[in-house]
Amino acid sequence: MAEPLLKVEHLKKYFHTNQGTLHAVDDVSFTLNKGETLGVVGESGCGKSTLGRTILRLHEPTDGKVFFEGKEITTLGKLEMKNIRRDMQIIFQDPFASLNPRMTISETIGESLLIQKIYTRKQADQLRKRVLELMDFVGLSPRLVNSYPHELDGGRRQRIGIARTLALDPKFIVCDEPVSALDVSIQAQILNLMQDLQDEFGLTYLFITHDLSVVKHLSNTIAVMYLGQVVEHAPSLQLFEKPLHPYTQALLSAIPVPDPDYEVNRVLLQGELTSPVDPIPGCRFAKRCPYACDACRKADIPLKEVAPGHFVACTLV
Amino acid sequence: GGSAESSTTAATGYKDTITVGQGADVTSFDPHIGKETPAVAVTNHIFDTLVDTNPTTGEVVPQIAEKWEVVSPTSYRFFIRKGLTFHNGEALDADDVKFSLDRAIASGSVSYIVDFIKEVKIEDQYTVLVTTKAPYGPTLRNLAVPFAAIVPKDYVSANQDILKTKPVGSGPYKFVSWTQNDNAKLEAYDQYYNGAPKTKNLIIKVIPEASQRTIALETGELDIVYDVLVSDLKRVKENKNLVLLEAPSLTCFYISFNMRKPPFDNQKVRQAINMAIDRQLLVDTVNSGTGAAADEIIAPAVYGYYSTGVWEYNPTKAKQLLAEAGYPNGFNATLWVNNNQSRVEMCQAIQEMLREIGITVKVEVMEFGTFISRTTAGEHDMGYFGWVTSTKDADYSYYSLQHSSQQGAPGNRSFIADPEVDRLVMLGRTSADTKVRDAAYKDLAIRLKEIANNAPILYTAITAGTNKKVEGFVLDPIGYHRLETVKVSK
Amino acid sequence: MKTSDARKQRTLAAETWRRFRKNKLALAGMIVLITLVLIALSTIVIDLVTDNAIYNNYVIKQNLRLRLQGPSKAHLFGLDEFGRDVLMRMLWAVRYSLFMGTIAIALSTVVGVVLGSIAGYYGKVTDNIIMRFMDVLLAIPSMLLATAIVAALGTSLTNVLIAIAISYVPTFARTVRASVLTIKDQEFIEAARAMGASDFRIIFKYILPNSMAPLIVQSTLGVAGAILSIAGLSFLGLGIQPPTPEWGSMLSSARSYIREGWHITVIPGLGIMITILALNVMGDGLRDALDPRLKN
Amino acid sequence: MGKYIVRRLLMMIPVLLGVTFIVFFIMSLTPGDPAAIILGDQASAESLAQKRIELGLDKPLLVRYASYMGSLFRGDLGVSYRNQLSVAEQVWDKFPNTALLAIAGILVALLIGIPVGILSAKKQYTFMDNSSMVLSLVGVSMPNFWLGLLLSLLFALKLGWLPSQGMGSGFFGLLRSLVLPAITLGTGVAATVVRMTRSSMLEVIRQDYISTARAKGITEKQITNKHMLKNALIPIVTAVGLQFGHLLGGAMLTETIFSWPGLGRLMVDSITSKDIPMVLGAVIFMAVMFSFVNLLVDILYAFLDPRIKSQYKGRKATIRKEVTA
Amino acid sequence: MKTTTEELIRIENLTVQYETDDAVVHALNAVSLFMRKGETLGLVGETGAGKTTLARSILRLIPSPPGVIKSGKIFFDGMDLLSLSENQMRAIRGNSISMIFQDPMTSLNPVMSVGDQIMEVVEAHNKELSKAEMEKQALSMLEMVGIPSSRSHEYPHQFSGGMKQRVIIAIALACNPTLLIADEPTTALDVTIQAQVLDMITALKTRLNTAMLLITHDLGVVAQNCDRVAILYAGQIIELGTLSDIFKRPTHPYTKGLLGSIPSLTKEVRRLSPIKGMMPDPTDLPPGCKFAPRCQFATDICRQAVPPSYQISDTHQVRCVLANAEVHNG
Ligand SMILES: Nc1ncnc2c1ncn2[C@@H]1O[C@H](COP(=O)(O)OP(=O)(O)OP(=O)(O)O)[C@@H](O)[C@H]1O
Ligand SMILES: Nc1ncnc2c1ncn2[C@@H]1O[C@H](COP(=O)(O)OP(=O)(O)OP(=O)(O)O)[C@@H](O)[C@H]1O
Ligand SMILES: [Mg+2]
Ligand SMILES: [Mg+2]
Repeated sequence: MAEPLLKVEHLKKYFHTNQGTLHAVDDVSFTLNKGETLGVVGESGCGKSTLGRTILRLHEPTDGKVFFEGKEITTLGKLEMKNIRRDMQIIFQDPFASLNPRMTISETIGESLLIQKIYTRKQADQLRKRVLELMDFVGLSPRLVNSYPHELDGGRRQRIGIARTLALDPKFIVCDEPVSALDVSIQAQILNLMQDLQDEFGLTYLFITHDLSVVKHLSNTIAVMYLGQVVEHAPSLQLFEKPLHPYTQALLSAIPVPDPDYEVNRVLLQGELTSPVDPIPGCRFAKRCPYACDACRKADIPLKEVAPGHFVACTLV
Repeated sequence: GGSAESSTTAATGYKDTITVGQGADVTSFDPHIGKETPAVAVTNHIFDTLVDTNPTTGEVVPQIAEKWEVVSPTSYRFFIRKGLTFHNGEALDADDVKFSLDRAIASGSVSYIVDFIKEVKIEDQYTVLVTTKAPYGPTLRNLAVPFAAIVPKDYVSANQDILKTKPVGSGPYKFVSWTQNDNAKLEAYDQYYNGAPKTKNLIIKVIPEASQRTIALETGELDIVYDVLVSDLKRVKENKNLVLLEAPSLTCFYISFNMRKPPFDNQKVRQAINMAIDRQLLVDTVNSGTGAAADEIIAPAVYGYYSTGVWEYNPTKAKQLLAEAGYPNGFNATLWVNNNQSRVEMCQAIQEMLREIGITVKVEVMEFGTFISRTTAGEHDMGYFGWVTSTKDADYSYYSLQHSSQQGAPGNRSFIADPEVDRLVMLGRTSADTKVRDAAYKDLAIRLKEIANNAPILYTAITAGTNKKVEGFVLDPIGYHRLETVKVSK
Repeated sequence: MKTSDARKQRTLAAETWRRFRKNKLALAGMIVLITLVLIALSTIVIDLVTDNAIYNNYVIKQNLRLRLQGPSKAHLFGLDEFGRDVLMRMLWAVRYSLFMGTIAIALSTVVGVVLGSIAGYYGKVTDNIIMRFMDVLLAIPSMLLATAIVAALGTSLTNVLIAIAISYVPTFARTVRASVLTIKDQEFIEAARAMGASDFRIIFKYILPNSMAPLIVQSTLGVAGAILSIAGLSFLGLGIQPPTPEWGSMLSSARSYIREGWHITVIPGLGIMITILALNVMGDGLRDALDPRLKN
Repeated sequence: MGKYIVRRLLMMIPVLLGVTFIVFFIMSLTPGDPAAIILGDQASAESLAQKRIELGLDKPLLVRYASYMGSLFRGDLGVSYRNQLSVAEQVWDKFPNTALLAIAGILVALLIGIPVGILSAKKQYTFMDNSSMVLSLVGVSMPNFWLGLLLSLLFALKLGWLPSQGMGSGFFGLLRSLVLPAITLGTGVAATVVRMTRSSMLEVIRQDYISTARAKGITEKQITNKHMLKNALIPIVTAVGLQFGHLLGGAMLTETIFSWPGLGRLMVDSITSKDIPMVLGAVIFMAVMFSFVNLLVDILYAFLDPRIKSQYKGRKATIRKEVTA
Repeated sequence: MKTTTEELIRIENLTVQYETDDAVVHALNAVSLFMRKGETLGLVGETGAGKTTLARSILRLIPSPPGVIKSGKIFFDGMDLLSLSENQMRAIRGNSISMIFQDPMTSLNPVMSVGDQIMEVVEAHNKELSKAEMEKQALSMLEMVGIPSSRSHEYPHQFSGGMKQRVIIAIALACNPTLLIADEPTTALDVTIQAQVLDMITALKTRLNTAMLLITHDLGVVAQNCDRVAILYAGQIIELGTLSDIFKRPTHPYTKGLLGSIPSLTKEVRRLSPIKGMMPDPTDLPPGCKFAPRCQFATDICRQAVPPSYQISDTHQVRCVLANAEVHNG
């Protein structure tokens, strides 16, 4: 059953800015099995979205390799890449910005089918049928076909985004904070929907979020990112039960639990996420880490497998 | 004022400054370069010529030369006034005269006025002998043209370009300053041989918008304006505080037909067009009643004018002539004109008159340089031209405009090449005998009317508006108005 | 921005129109412009039907003896400096004044859109080359550029059009480029790329439709500017050739009669003013109506 | 910042090269023979030919351009065809007048534009908004030269308050003569300023920090001046900078109407007389002026907006500007 | 109910509408609420429920047009705020009642140094102080929220999000307000920063004995920071009670649904149980219970008239007919 679908090796994405080289994603490796979900969590600006986009080659990687179904896609030409895109899709965070405001719902959903030439313009009837079918999947009423995105609320828009993605029958979907812009009750609806779709189509998700509680019940494994690097990578339950990296611990303790009786054991951090521009070697978390020692500041700390499938980058373990 | 040298005017209730407005700026203060009227209207006061013409009578009078004698049909002796000095103190003598005339002959811009001269010989410090290449009737008049100005030899030899911006002459006013596109300031030259000018300072301002010039006159910002806009004439005339001066000019406006191009190679067509134009109506309306209908391309005030009578306005006959010429339904043609508003308006009115006899005319307005070079090349059907006989002598115009050797650039833009015309032009040109000349010009006028290579339209009037307080201002028919005798009461 | 199912669904155009309509001033401007367009079209039809008879006998027909006659029953707007009926000329001039501005701006919009979207989308060297070229054009004052071009090519209707069009290209290129730059980074563009859409498709189906708003506004205001530029050229003697009626040249050739026959300057002047005012208020109205930030 | 300015100045070089090339090319297309223009219509064929050689007109266009650029790099703008005087001197002579007029025009535009724009924004969609917008638009809707004529008829002729033409001398004389041309020139730009002010005020009004300011309990006047205006000014400054080009163009007409001895008129005269060296000289000068104004705007921008100052090291600032423009 | 002496603010039947050209948004519908001195009341609701509107109404900062306070009273320290003049109201804003807005990124004026922005509020309400004293107070506020006073001349863009929010808190607390309204003060921040900021606010408010109206949609934040909770739904308070009332004995079906929608860190839930559908359009509210269209227990009574608020315990109020039944049934 554990058959790897996606393999990422030493992936790097640097941006050249006026201030210097920004290490948005810095040497990230992992394997993701078919039908499973990898949750990627981390603070704002730590490189989660960049990771997702670089895997899909929406950004050209600076270095490293991405294998999809055993095939290296980082070297593919434009045309081959276009074909691969059918299998690899993305759902965006902002349901407002990710839909073309000048296209109706059905146009938006049908667009990918037209681009990938699954249907042509002449097959309008079939196209329409397929669009309605997809809308039904994601729970959109058929009478919305000709509406424009601005007429709809965030939850429905996010459903359109999902339908658009599903249209191509992808195997792998990067979900870039698909629910963080939504209200809790709507968020729960979408999360359930995504779970259902995964069950039904055997989808593989790379689920990006900054909200640990969201990924907890969705993911098989979770990767915690800090300033472009993965600091801890473990099966979901294990991570919550036994977080090893101080940053993971702080993150977990900072989450407000909706239970007045819950004992809060804050690992309070000093300061905030620093700039990923030209980072100095050493553990990037050292500045805020309550346990940091000289060893942490000397050189980059590699990921260590401390238990089966549980990787941590910390000198303490 | 107040200084000892200030002229008498200050004390006697007169202003010490005259402010004059004209439409364009001085292009160059070098009299051998800047020959446009606005330039001459200024440099005229700085430089004198050997002889001068009286603006009212037109007769030749002494200036730098106090007298002269015609030694032979081809040589003239001039006696230079003694004791003349230039504004920089240099003395003026025969040396300067020879230098100046030679310089004018060598100048690309103005040589045509003086290139009849074969040689200027210095006989003594105050006598020069001018010999011409051939007998040349208009010699004296040409030497009176401001382009034949006498300039200081030493000053100019040191720097040939100096006159462009720092002119020094022997005229009644000295140059003070020039702000390009704005004004030129002159100051009275107290040692002028004819007595110091009446007013100490002269400011000549440039106001390109004609209507703004009138406004400035009305508001009192200007004492005198040259070339009042025709549509403003009435207003100036009726204004109690202003005086309108008007005199026949030496300018004629005419249409040249390009005789090299059909259908204008057809005499009947040219006559028909002449007959289709109601010149008096144009004068009365478009020109607001100033000026006069033209019958020749030289104005009545020019020596050698002979009246052949204004073309009869008869559209019916014109149509008939067209039909005879083989154009019963008319034809299409273009009429070119440079971008001067009153000229364009005139062309528009003519355009309409020609439409009545079936000729569809397209008026094309172009900028002057383009207009001149394209008509020189003979690209036009018809062109609307203005010509000033600046020497006040018929030869100046007839030779340039009608002689077959002068086709294109020199002025003959109808491309007429008629042996009889050529003969008569040369006869008038080479004879010093007024009787012979008179007869030649009469015949020529009659011959030209018949050929109808041009359609003379109108003689303009030269106009100026002055404040009522201005005294002693006399119009010059060419537009080279002199201000040394003018004073403005306070 | 929560719209329930119950609320009537509107297209974007309808939404814009609804907001535009609220602005009475802009609406008035639009009515004026529609009227002008109708006048222009009907005079064109009249000319076709009557084989220019009206044009020849009323619009360019002179009556020099009656020149500058003031407004009367027979001639509501009076007669001009050639004794032509000012009202007729005003009406016949609409097509030149309005359509010339429109055509010139249409030309520069097309060129500007192509250059601006290429520059904005591809960025880097392409952007640099195109925008430096635009900078060059922009560094020459547009009126001056137009004057020089007309002086070079000669005064004709087409040349004036070309001159005005060229002088407006940089403005449009910049506008388009700016909105392409803002839209380019939005997620829906990324979504299209993730689906494998080509650059061409992205530019034409995603970027341009979304940058229409500033473009429409800019064009409306551009037409106003173009009409003024044409009038300015007429003032310098480089505009439309006589006797073709065009407001700018009517105004500039009548300017020396401003005190003798007020009507012949004031009427074309007002004609231009009202048209431009209408374009301006409509442009402003469109801007407000199209600006998503002003929604509701 | 210093580095940035140097970079911008260097960037001007290719732009100016382009400007010279385009203008040279266009002007050379103009029909008409410069030799004939210099010598006038009665010059002989020989002297014309002589003059043409003298001017190098017998050489091909590119050669002429190269030799022009050659002397330009030596700082020589050549001599005018029309009056054979140094172009540089004439242009330099006229430049202050045009600069003065342009600055006065901008001032007029700002004096009308900013208050009206603020009023209009604060009372959006009211009668006040509409009427002040229309009034300010009336100015821009009038052809520049017509407005100039009407103004001088009214204020110079009818009322006799101000001179109708020319450039007065002495401080008050100058000031008086500046009023009408500046208004004529400024009203055209005023509408842009009004518009810009209005929309950027509207944008600022909706910002959260205005709510924060209100919640502080400070007065409305303080909110307008300290919070709204300062933020709204930033895009206005850019707009005004860009308008400078229009202003220079407008100066061509205004200067003619009011006999103002500036670059604009010099330019009109030179274009119509095909005085290529003069046109080139003046255009180069105007382009330099325009580029400098834009540079100035960018610097000013940094002073108004502390966010930009830190970005000034590089590209981002220019991108921002393009976006807001 | 507690004695009125402790009471700080009492809102009665506050109704606020936004009257746009084509529709009327019923943002608040007869909201009644009170707060005691020093306590923290959490106000929870989905987007568009009317939370911000309520907060702004207290300060009378509803954008108008289109906002109109239709009816109701707001008593603050015994005064009816809605009847004060604009000048009197201005003296209260930033002084005895202050407000923190949601987005720290946009709530500070970008062209004014942070020190000046704090100074401004001090200056507005302490006219008697000298410039130096004002400055001292401003700087001490900055220190109090954990920013070195040496950074007072810096501009907002030089600060991180969390620091900006601290500056905003410094502004809000600069004049020792008795009531602090915090409108989603940490929504835009990362969890670790959120924890820091919330801890700080709570510490400061306790120290200054300030009451706080904490607006949020995060029930976790409420559970850890508030004394009492009000649940707002479509412009109505549908449930109000102490923390344990709401979290241990949620009564309104909406509150229950809300709690069921949250993925929990502590419990193992494979599937969430969210409420179906979404909030009704505030321009077109159902006549009866606003929640009825989404409520699985809704009956015809619910759809006919707005249910009254039932006091089911001393501290616990619920606007649901089922609650009434519960009360009656025991
Ligand atoms: N196109 C780009 N050019 C330059 N820098 C970029 C670009 N895209 C992202 N970055 C920078 O890379 C870093 C990582 O950004 P990224 O968007 O991946 O973060 P994130 O974890 O997704 O944050 P968030 O939670 O806010 O979405 C940030 O510092 C960001 O500023
Ligand atoms: N200026 C306004 N004009 C018109 N309607 C408005 C305006 N401000 C708010 N509304 C409407 O009033 C209702 C309540 O808005 P409010 O901002 O109070 O909600 P909220 O609970 O604060 O939401 P959020 O969680 O998104 O901040 C919403 O339907 C909203 O669309
Ligand atoms: Mg992201
Ligand atoms: Mg809110």
